[in-house]
Amino acid sequence: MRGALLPLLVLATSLVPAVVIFFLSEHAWRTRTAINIAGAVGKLALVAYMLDSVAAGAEYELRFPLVPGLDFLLRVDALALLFVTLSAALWLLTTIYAIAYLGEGPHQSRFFGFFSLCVAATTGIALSGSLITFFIFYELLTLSTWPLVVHRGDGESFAAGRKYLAYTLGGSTSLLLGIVWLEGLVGPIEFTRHGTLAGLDSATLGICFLLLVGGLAVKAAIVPLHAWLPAAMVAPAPVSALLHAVAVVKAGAFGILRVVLDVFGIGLVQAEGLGVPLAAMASLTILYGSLRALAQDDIKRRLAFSTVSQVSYITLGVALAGPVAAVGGLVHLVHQGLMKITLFFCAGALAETLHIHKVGEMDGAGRRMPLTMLAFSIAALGMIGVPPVAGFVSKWYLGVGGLQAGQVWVIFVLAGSSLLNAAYFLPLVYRAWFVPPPGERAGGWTPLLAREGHWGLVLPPVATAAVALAAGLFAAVALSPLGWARLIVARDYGL
Amino acid sequence: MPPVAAPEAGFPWIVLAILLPLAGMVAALPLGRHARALALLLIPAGLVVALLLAAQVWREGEVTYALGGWTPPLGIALRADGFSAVMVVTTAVVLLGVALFAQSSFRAPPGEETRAALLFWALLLGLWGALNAAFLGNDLFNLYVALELLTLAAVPMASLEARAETLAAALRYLFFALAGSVLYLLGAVLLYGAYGTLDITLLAERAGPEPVTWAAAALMTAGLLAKTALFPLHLWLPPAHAGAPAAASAVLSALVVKASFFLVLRLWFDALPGVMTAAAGQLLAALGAGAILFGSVLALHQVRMKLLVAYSTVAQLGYLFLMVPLAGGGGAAQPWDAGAWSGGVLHAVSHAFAKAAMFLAAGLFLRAAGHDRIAELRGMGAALPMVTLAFGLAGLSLLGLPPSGGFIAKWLLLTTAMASGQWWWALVMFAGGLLAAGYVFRALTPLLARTETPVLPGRPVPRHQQWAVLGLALCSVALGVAPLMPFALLQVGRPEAAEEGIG
Amino acid sequence: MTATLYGLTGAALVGIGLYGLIVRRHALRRLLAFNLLGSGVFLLFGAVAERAGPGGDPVPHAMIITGIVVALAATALGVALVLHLARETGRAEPDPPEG
Amino acid sequence: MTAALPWLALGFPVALLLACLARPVRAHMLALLPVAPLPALATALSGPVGLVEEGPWLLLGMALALDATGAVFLGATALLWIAAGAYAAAYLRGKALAERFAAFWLLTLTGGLGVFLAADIVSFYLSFALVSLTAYGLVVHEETARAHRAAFIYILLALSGEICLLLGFMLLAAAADSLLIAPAVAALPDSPWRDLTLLLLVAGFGLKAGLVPLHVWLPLAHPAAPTPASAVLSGALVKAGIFGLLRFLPLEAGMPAWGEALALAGLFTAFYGVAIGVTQSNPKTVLAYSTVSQMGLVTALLGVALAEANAGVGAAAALHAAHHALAKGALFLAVGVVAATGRDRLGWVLAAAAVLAVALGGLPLTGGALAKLAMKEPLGEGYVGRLAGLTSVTTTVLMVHFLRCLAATAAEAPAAAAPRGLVVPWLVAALAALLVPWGLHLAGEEGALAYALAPAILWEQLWPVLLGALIALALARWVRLPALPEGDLVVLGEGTARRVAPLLRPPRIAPPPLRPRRGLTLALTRAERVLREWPAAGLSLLAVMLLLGASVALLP
Repeated sequence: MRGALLPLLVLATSLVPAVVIFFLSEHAWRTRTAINIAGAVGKLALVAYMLDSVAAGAEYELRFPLVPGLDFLLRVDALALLFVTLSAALWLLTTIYAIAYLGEGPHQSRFFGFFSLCVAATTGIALSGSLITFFIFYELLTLSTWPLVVHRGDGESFAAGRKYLAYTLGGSTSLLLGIVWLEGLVGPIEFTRHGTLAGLDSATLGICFLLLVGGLAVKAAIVPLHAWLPAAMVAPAPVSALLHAVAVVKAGAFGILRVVLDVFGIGLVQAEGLGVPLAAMASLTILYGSLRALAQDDIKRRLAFSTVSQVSYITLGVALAGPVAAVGGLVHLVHQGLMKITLFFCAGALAETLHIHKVGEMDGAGRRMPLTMLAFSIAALGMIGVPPVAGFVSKWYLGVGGLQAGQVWVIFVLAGSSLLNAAYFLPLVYRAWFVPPPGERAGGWTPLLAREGHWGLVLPPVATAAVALAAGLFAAVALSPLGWARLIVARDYGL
Repeated sequence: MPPVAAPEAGFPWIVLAILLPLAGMVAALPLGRHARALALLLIPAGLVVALLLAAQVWREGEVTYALGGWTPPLGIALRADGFSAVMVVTTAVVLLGVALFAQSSFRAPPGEETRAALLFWALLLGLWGALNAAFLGNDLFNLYVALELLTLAAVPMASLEARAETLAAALRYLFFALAGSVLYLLGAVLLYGAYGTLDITLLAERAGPEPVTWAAAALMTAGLLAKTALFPLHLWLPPAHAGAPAAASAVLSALVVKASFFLVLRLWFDALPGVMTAAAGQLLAALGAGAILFGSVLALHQVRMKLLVAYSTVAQLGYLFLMVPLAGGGGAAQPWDAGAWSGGVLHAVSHAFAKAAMFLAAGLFLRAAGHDRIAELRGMGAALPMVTLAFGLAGLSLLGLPPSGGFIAKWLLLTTAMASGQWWWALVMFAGGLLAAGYVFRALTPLLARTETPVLPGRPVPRHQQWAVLGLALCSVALGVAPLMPFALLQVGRPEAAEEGIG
Repeated sequence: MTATLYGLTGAALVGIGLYGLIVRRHALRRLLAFNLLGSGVFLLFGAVAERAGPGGDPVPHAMIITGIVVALAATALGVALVLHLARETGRAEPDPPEG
Repeated sequence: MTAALPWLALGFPVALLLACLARPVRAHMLALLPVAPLPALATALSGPVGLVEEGPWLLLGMALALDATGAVFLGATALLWIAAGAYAAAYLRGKALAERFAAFWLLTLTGGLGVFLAADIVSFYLSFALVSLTAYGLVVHEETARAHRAAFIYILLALSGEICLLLGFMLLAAAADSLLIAPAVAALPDSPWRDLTLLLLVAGFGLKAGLVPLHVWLPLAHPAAPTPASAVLSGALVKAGIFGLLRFLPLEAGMPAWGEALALAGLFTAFYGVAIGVTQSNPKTVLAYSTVSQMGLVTALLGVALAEANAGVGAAAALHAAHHALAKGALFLAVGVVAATGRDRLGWVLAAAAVLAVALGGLPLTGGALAKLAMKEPLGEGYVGRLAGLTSVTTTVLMVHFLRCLAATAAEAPAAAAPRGLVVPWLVAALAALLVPWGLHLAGEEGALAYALAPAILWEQLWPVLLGALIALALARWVRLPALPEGDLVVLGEGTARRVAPLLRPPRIAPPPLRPRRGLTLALTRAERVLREWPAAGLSLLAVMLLLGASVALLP
């Protein structure tokens, strides 16, 4: 019984705060903060407990029939836990950050309510054990994110919100069509029952794969379905962090992981030749996103296009359909989250504290906000793939995995992407550290002038950057993201 | 012969469900300003009766009751299967919400004019009785009476605010509804002439495919469609529903149109399953598809919120008719039987909750802002957060997105459509969902917009009204979280045609 | 024979009533058309009852009476609405003039 | 204890850097610079250690090792790092941004030492990347326009080099299915991607070592950095490239074609560096070109070894590297010393610099001579060997040119004296440059001393130096050389880039104008108006009825 209760508890730690916060008065700042933090810490504790037991081979399951044959199914397996852990940890930090970022702004109950709901949906996505449960939470995520995207309530936000909805709802339609089609043929699809699709003909499989992955690709921001993501960067920084690192984009990528690994199965994907086109699309996205990022002058837009590029690494990893590459994709799910959230935290802090929004305004930022920019630099270097930051580990596994899967071109995609990443990240780092701030002579640096923002804006990025660094430096530890990804792949491939 | 419930087989809740409201209506008329108190007393009681009836159906299976002990064809029978029970309970719950909402709008403090208040509560009770009669009747003529009673209660309700345009709308409504009733009656006459009975159970045994039944089926269906406002017969609905007071609109849109839909299903699945053809099913579904697309696009371009909601009703009614050709489709891969039928009915139920909530919410915005022009409702979300939330939750169900009753319903319909190879209906449903997203979010967008100065409601909005709206919206969501109970109840006494299909 | 005559008359009334209901703009005319339509149906019902044999079938008779009551109520409601409308607008045409 | 030393060597600088997060430590950051490489020196002195896999939880499973060659590289560079560190402490005292410099210094140091200690590919790559990227901070440090330009070109090429290496390493690891360097290199000749791997590796390492035409960053970056940084860049960091080639070329298996190509490239670089170098006037730039030339020579040596499957070439290369590191480092430091020294005291400084400089050309009895001696045999008697011998002449030419340029940069005040903080580290480095090669040479086979002192050998080494000096003087006297820009070829590249860049900028696409109402909507709105007409509604009712009737009656 406790086994069945745990997934529900994990879900409840963000769902219950969400509901409670909705009904709190706008002025109940202290209560709201307490509930938020308590939920986040509670979730983290539960996740930590489960990490330990799942590593030892335990699996939790909660089944609740909605109508006969349509089960609401939560399952905790290693892959689910990878995502849950990421979202739980980043939720805590993002909450701290958001509390500091929003300060005294209006509509906070609404904001934090949907914020928690968003995380609940993400948790649900991670824990769902069947396609339909996945879809339920996937949609919940779409809807709970919209109010966050339009939180500023101005014309630009609503335009972004409209774009966001148009894309994501279109994507969900495709996804639902795919699910309905498949389930119409073979009945309910659960992630543990492999091989249910084996009897279908190639055309149906191909179309359904296209529908499912095409639908998920919207959230995963695969070109040409990515346009909502850069538009959505008008949202407040914590929301961007959530969109780009924790929830939305990740949900899409995670969905693709599930579809490839657990719905179709690697074997079927390979046999039907579905992996290579997907890998090609992912590669195209990787390069296109980077190229577009290069041309952006707005820091957050640049980061947004960078996400477009980086998230496709995850897709690329699973699409290559080899164990090593899959490890690369899986581990990038975590690594990208850590690094990208750091970047967005920092961008938000820069905007809040120094009113820096454009690349050209970054001059000397490192001298004025050394800790923030240190975190930023670590994350940026990680994105480029510089060891020992986590991004390197992902790239290494993707490259070696691609080679072992016989796809030599992959390493050139990685190389091109790394160069482009460097080309759009390094100028920021360079300006921050090696160009004197406006109004200061070259070569002058008085550290006393440094003025970091509120501690709530500094601690989260520093923490995530430290974790990103540690994830790369201690990658070989069993409980590191890499170790966990290896565990997943070992179990999935029956190695 | 169908088994007739002996009086001692169980308490006749089925009779009480009809008698209670009708008696209430009669009693309300002389009560004047106290009609409200009576209604507020009766409606919760009615909910209890409805639940007891449902429990009876759940425990004992289909409940039939011969009025006065006379069995058909001589007597008149009432029958409650799972479908009826679900609808009766839905009605009671929606009415409870509406009554809670209306108890302050339609009250007549001593010294004030009582006409509107008396009329509203009396009509509400009458409408309720007519609805229950329609859901529980097993005799086509009885059903005709129920339908007429419904019309006679609904039309004045639509014109409670006696403005020129609402009066005109009500008249159009009345004429169209009457035309529909007459067509229905004509069909019933033909059936009686051919088979000598109007009892549904007996008809199902006797009626065969021959010209008389064909004509009767066509007449009755067309008449019922006119009352359901299925595209292209929807002309009367938007002005009538949008012009009525919020509480009235909610009842009209949520429940009244469902009664005639209910009768279509009774006719097709229970009374004449052998007569209907697959082609007719496709025709009905085509009209439904037309309604979905047409209604949604028009809803998308409405300037006023209540009209938007009304056109959304036109669209949502379309989904109900998609189930007709899908029933019996592709059950092999699915672990459930009669998916499309159950899905259609669940859709009717969840739409009832959602639409009631939406109309009430629209009414509150209208009350607070003094108008319901969508673009000018900026900042209302901050002023009425709970109502906005309710509007959003109800919208969830209309979109067919989880977690909501609308999603479960749509899921059942979709899987059947795909499994039976009728993918085109699935595409229509998808398109409808996207369009619904368009109009729901178009309405939500200005509500959530941030304004320079906080918007204050022009007239205060009582808290209990907000709770009533939210409660109804939550019902539609709850149906998506725990649909198992209504789903199982639906299967009691399910017509065979629901599983095997029509034609 | 009477049954057939009833039936034919009823059918004719139904036709006329339908025509009037569809074509006429004035609310009172429509109301009258509806009553014609209703009467036609009742006549048909009478014919059906007649066919059942000598003495006829009592059930249709009961139904016709009920139907007449219902139609009466509907007509009353209609007239009330028309009066109201005429008082508000000075016209008895429910359709918006621009169509 | 010895097993822990390599870890200490790498961990110590990092620990010092972390300690600098504390404000009191940060105040004395510069003083840490000469201390940081001490454990590395101790490691090198304690001699080779086998594979140490004590870090399986680090990176992808980190392993360190130190063989004899590595020990020489490590020891020599550690010495240079110590000397340059002490020099930097004095050089930057009280200057702005010294803390930033120190931080980058420590990071570069860690990477520079790690290259020689890494036993697995990932650690090697990490170290290499650390060197390449953090050296940027040293190059750009002065934030002048020149420094910015040099640093930009440096980082551009360094990143390209990194990418090449990363791809090469991926190919290597994927083919061998091992992350340890030794088995991976052993498996390289059988790899399906052998040539691609070699190409990428040679490009990556060649870039670091300044192999023409990948050398363009070097003459820009080395002079642009503050003097102590120049010393380590040119003395220690380029060795990472050479060491990389030594480690990753399959010298045991041998590859004639690749070896020959590499040897030719190396030789070309050796002469090219000199040819461009003599046209320069900035002493630091001349030294940088000299480095290019010298690294070309070693590359040629490695090429020959690859062609002939001579795995024993490591000792010779190490000896040359040790000498070059210390001598070149000391020469760079000398530039700073000279700049602070007035004409009155210049004599002995120049004399010492002259010995160091000409030692690079192989002046007998110096470390340079021993290095040339060691390389003589592996280079062989072929044309490569003979051409390599000629480099003694050309190097001397360049070095004499350097001394002339150096003399011109003395401080204006005739009595100015370089502070002790600069002079002492410089002298230590210079002394080490003379003594360390002897130590290494004598540690070799018996009779090494006698061999090195044999008159024939001495003469063989002396005449090229004399010839070179004569040519240099002749050049200075009679030939007017053109003044080529620093970084030669890079100017072409920059010009092209300037012209191409605007073309790459994406064109601005104006958003399409919004159409007020789309056709479908308009049509539907009209249709609705028609349907709402009463007669239309009535007719639709009839139509629906008839259609239903027809479909029930006529269709199945």
